[in-house]
Amino acid sequence: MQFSLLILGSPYSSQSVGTAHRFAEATLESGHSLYRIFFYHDGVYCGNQLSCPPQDEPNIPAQWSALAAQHDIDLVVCIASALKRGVIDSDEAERYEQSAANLAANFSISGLGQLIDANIHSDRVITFGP
Amino acid sequence: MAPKRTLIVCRKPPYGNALAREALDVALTAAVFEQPLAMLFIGDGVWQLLDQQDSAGIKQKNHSKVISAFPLYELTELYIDADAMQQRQLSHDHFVVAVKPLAADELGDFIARFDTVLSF
Amino acid sequence: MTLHIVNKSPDQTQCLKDCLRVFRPGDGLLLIEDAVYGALVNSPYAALLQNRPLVYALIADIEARGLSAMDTGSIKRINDKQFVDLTVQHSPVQSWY
Amino acid sequence: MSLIINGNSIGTDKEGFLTDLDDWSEQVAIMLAQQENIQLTELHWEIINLLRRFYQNYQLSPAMRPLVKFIAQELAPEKARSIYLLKLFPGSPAKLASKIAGLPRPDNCL
Repeated sequence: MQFSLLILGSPYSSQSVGTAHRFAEATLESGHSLYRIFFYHDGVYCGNQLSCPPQDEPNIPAQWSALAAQHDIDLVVCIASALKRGVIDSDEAERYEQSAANLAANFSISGLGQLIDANIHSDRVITFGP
Repeated sequence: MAPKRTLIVCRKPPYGNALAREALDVALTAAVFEQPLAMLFIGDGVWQLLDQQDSAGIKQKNHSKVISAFPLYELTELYIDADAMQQRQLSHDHFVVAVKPLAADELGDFIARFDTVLSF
Repeated sequence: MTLHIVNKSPDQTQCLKDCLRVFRPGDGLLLIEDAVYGALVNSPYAALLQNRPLVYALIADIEARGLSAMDTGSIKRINDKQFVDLTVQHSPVQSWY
Repeated sequence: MSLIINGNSIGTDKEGFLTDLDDWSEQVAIMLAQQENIQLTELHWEIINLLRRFYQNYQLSPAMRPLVKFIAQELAPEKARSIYLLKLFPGSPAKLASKIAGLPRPDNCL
């Protein structure tokens, strides 16, 4: 089956981000595929590559990046949620004349249409609430 | 591909948490992409529908104004938890759009008719 | 049949109560994260959840919270892969938080 | 980026959307339109004013479909067509007209 995930929780604040990550790994281990992981609401902080956790805690943005690279999964942070929370890629940084960008590798920044598209193309969309 | 029947469930009151508003944005986007969509307001989510909201004082965008645009986006499949309405002593006159009431014993069957449930 | 996923403890939010209002015979209910406290037989909410078929709780969350040795009665403890299986077997899947 | 009007500088982003929506005036609209090579006529103003009303009512910058529906409701059915809007505001009419009308940048749906 093809899955997409909707992630709403903030990394390091809500366990739900970790639950979603374990769920993502378990879907792949069970032979399913992940079409897209859509980060919305505070979930967009998962795309902040400037996260600097202590060495004995997971680097959550890096974990998602690695999972995406390994399994070719589309990681999308919602542009409307992300920009106002200061998660921004270089294109948007230029558009809004910001001095830096911080979107983690293998994430892209895009609109809510990508969530609608994920729903169309997936057998299941599972929400991980904050 | 067959269109998927999608339900957005709104359980949060407006303003206290951005999720209430973000659910509306998902609905507006689905409408722009011409995807069939219904919305169900349950529990405290029914407070979202009140007219007379004036959010200028808290410097937030007005939730009810966005909901009042729903007919222009052809978002007309709007349902409400009749029990939650009754508990809060609300009537349809209080609401900014027309919503169809669902009794407690109808809610479960109603939800099960959809392929995807996005809950906010 | 719908799968309901609840992630908050019953004392924390209305979500378990709201979920059970729409729950139908044949639906599945999965308790994750803080919701697993509701799985205990000694929980004040046991009457709502015990002896219903198709109620599950995530093992990792039970273990993390030091509840492994406590009685979860009729509630089935499942792992992450079984969580995935539940979402395959049910449609739609609704999260309550 | 900025526009200079009567010696005052008015901030816009790189695409010409106003930084502060309160800066909008008819004169600002004329200048924003000029940047897009549009000479505003009465027919343009009709749509611009309607867009401002749309925003006042709904606090949204409309997508094409709801805008067309709103025009049908408020103006005339023969103007409620994307071809008509494309003639006045070539390219992406809802976005372009919203910019000239001093509305926020529409949420990027795609």
